[in-house]
Amino acid sequence: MQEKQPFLELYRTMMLIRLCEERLAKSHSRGLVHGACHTYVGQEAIATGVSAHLRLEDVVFSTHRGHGHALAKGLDPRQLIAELYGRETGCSRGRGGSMHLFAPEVGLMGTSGIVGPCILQAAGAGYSFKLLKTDRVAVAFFGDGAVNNGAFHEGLNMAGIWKLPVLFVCENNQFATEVPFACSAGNPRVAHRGAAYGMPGIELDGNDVLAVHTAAGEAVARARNGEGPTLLECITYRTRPHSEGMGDFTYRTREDVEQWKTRCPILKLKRHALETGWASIEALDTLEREVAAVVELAHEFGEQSDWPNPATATHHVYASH
Amino acid sequence: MQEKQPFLELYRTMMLIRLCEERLAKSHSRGLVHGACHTYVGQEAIATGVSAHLRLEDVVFSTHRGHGHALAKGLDPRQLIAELYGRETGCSRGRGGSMHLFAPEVGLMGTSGIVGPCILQAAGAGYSFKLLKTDRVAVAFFGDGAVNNGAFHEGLNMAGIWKLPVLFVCENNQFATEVPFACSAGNPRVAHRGAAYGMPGIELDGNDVLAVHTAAGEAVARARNGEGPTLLECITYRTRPHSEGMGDFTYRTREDVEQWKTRCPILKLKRHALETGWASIEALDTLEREVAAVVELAHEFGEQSDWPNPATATHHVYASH
Amino acid sequence: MRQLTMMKATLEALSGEMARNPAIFVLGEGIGKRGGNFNTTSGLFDFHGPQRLRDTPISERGFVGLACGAAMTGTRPVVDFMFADFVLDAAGEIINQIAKIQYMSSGRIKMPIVLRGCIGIGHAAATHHSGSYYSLYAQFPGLRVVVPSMPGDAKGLLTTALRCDDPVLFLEHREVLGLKGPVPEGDHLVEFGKASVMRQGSDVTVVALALMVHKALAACDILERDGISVELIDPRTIAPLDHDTILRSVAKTGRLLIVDEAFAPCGIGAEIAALVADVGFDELDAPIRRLNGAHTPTPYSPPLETAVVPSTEIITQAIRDLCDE
Amino acid sequence: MRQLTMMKATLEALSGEMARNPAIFVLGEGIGKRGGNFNTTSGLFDFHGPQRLRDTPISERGFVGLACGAAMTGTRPVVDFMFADFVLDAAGEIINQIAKIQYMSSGRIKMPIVLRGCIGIGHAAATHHSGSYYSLYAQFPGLRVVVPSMPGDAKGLLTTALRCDDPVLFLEHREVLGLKGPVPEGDHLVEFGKASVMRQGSDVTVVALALMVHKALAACDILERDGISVELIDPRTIAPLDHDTILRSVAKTGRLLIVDEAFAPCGIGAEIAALVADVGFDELDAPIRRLNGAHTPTPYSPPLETAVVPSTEIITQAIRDLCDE
Ligand SMILES: Cc1ncc(C[n+]2csc(CCOP(=O)(O)OP(=O)(O)O)c2C)c(N)n1
Ligand SMILES: Cc1ncc(C[n+]2csc(CCOP(=O)(O)OP(=O)(O)O)c2C)c(N)n1
Ligand SMILES: [Mg+2]
Ligand SMILES: [Mg+2]
Repeated sequence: MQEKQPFLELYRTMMLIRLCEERLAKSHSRGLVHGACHTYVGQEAIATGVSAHLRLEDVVFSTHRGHGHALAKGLDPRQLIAELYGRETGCSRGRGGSMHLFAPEVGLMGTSGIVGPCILQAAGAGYSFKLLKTDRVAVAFFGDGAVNNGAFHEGLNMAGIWKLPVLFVCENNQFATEVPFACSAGNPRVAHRGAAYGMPGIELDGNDVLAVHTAAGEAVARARNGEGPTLLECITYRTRPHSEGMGDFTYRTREDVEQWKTRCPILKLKRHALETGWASIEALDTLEREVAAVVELAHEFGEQSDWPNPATATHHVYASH
Repeated sequence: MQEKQPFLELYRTMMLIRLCEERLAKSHSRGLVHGACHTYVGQEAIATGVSAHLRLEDVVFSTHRGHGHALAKGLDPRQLIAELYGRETGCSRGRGGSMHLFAPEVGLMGTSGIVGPCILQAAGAGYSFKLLKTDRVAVAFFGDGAVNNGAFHEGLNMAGIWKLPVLFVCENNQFATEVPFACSAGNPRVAHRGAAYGMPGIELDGNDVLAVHTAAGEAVARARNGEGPTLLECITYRTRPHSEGMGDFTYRTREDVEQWKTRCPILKLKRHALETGWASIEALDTLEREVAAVVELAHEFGEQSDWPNPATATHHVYASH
Repeated sequence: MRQLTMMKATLEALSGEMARNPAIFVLGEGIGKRGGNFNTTSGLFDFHGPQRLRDTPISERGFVGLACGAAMTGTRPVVDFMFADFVLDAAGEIINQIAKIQYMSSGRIKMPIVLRGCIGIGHAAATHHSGSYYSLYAQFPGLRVVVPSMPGDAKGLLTTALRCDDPVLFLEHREVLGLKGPVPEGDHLVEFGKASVMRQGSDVTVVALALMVHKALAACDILERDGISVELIDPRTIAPLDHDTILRSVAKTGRLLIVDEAFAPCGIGAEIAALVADVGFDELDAPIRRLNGAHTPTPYSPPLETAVVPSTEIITQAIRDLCDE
Repeated sequence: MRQLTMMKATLEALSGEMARNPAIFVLGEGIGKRGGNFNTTSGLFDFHGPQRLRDTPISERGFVGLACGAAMTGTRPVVDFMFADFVLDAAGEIINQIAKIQYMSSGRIKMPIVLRGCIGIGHAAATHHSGSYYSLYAQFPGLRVVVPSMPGDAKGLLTTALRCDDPVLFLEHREVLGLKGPVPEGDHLVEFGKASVMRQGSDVTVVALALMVHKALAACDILERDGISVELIDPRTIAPLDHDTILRSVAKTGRLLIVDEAFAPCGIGAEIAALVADVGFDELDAPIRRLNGAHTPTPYSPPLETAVVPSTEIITQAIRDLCDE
């Protein structure tokens, strides 16, 4: 990646995620977002760096903390925000909310309120792609908490033995809700687990979008070439509470959070831009303003959208209606 | 283990298992054993070497291939055989059969027709023993097939992080039914998995009862001392079909089986006895005859025992009757 | 018509559909070269190879979840459980994912997946190889649940399942697998939600499933000699459940007995009773009766095992008793 | 009597029993220092420490299976699921192991384990945080299933559960957790299998569970003004189910409506209907009616969510309709 354009795209995507999340956090406290809302603030580099390599027809499976994955894969922010506001125009037509985002049109095959299944489903998509002899790729994004779950073990093993075209992207933000990963994993080095399943495991700075981008590029290429899956462990940190409205400083300190904020992935890329000169501060500011306008419009779109019709509450339970 | 007596005990236990199994195999083909019957022939050294270190109050959890574990833990062979014959005098009063052997009196906490749960239950027993501040130990015996199951991952991880007094004994007989382990595990070295869960993983010759005995002794001592769990991978081979009456030479060759028969754990200990002189051929023959008589009596006991009373079929569903 | 076992009949359906549709693949333990524990895939490996007949590790949750992802992305997995008991480890994937994704995606993702396995008491298989879980799955929206009793139906229903965009649980009673019956050649489809009237009768309606259909048929023969005319209905699919056929029959007979080997509480028998006690209430001339397997884990020993399953004698007596009400 | 929320009431039960019985420990995510997602263990960590309030990895199957082994060997685990939805991954451990081991061991091993978690629709929690699984568990022999609606009952039932040698599913409706009611001080036990008659009445019997009890109570008030006298029964435990209280009531009123937020097919409503359509048939003056939540995964958006749960208005109307039959 030598040209400016891709760098700017990464910047734009991270900024879009950040501003959407901040908007949603505000809306949550105003009661516009219903149910739980887990933001991706601090982790933007991961979805962004990985998804930059994905084609429209590649697919992504995600978790309760899935807004960033959805946007990075190409979900229109209007559809994201409208979904969280519970509107008919949302990507899941108001049926899903924050934890159940579906947009197969852009390859977002779902986020899930249950920890674990996304790993298995991505393996399944990989199975399809291999059987159908395409070079499509599937990605599972999941937290460190999922690593201790049986789905991780069974899913990675099957992907390993069958050499499925899958990226398993562990976003190790070091906590599952309030439990430190080191307390819940016998060996807290996730990347080392790759070996148990016969696949490469790579540990990265998840706050460095360029590092993520490079590693993901290699993993995607491996997958497309039929060389099988890769496990990426991206070390990161969420700088907002587990979910909006929850307390944050009983299990970690304000200092820790502030310290990690200085390692913000967006700031980091900005610094890189200014140091190496691929973008000016003005260009980045302009871009930020553009994105802010998009998010503001998306918010308005969401707020003005219709509620779903209660008479349709049981539609689509089966394929036949 | 320098004296003769323990060697002879190991020999006796292995012989008891072998002769019981051969008796049961015969009885199965005669219709005296109902349902499926998975014998332990070829793997006797493992249950024997491990259980030699266990006290009556230590506990064992096992699988579909559990006759050997039951006998090694001290189940009266009459109760084993009667159970498989479906009689009231069986260890599970005829409710269980081959795959559901329960004898809490001797610490046999159950064999299971489902692959996996024994691992979790042994971890749970370890949890009890730690909470109750005893130095009791729990053992899970399971096959290579269970290693790819989520229960393995979740159970070993919890035992690792909480330092539970548990032995996880994987009997790697290289096949799950007819599927070679190497085809179903991304990394077929089971012992290496210990590291993922923060526990030692040790690979052994599972046909060498002295090797098993030594390694299990260390693992049991670790567990009793509060130093946590151990994973033992015992490489072995079953020399009878997966279960009685099944074909055996579509997925492996007659030659392979014959070759492994020459590595019979009982023969191996016998050779050791004769080479090092801790027992004479006459002493071993006498012991074998004694054991054969015990098994013959157990068979007669089983055959002559009463059937359970059908009116009791729903007793003990709840604690209150 | 030629007579085939249920095993052969479903193999014919699967084999025909696999030839027709290259997106179908089978996942399960021993379903490759071995051809399935119950010969469910016998001979198919040689035609289609390991990608379409995929032997799995013992990772029930894993391969059910994998099948879910596959069904979402253009293929049509058939998960072969061997015994349905084993798949409780995958209940989360079935109930929380497979059943819900069509809904959550507003119908933009389909879920063409068949989950098949063996159910039922017999062969001294004991409690981990004998459960009947159809009523469990029938509780949840988004799933189709098929419980065939006849080889011909099994072929037709499996074919329908293999062309259906909804997830289908296809549960085959072990003691029925080997029974023979007429099976149409070639393409044969049986619609979901259409019960089969196995015997026409006027005195009492009996609804039975799986192996109980066969035992109830024997009871019908015995009772016929005594002049008791039984209408015997096999729902064949319990989700959807054919309300009309059951209600029409009760309107004629005024009496209803449901015979189900599975547990009574919150079972399909309760559902059918509740349906008739509501919509068919005015037609009833007698209490609605249920006959179920004993409410206990399945015991191993043959005399205990026999004691927990409704027998032809017990069914016969229950029908007589109901006619005397 | 003092008024406590259900959350506080069950905390009192747990805290009292943990003080009394050192073999009790709690397993779950965030139940240690954090005190539980729903404050189910609030404050207990400081007294009892990490061994007795054990924060777990996200290994639902694992820690349920571990609890099974612990219960077999001298301790008394309480598994705190947070949301009951998460525990479908452990269905195999519950149904095939926990429920069966007393039987398989001929009663020589006991299974003193409490499995508790939150159920029910509300708070726009959507489909992975709103299931009601009591009817699923009630199908299987070997399990006790408790569904409290009142804080006082919840305390008494949880205390009973914590002294019971059988495995108990204790399922708490999320929208009831914060409701207040009278709660007896000190030791308080409520026996399993004894329904609570919440209102005495003569025109119609209504059986309701969990949140629906509260909505039905509101309906009773409305109908009372119109001279319709409702007898409202809360079974409190559905396994065992109190047959007598329900049958006695129907004998008096001749009419029965079951109101259950959970899915209708093969649910507890069907079981109660089937019971009454059999044993209570002669007492019935009208069809048995069920009112259930819509048969669909729970939608997120508030207007859709509202549409899938029976409301006081709908309950009121259903009772009126039944009285007009
Ligand atoms: C199977 C399951 N168990 C528990 C939960 C409750 N829960 C929601 S998020 C969460 C923590 C997840 O941690 P991690 O996977 O590290 O993701 P993060 O929130 O840190 O992004 C838990 C326990 C759940 N959603 N699913
Ligand atoms: C969860 C589950 N899935 C499938 C089975 C069917 N099954 C019984 S034994 C067996 C193979 C087990 O292999 P392994 O664990 O290596 O033990 P071994 O038979 O070799 O001793 C299988 C697949 C089962 N009992 N439980
Ligand atoms: Mg995390
Ligand atoms: Mg093996």
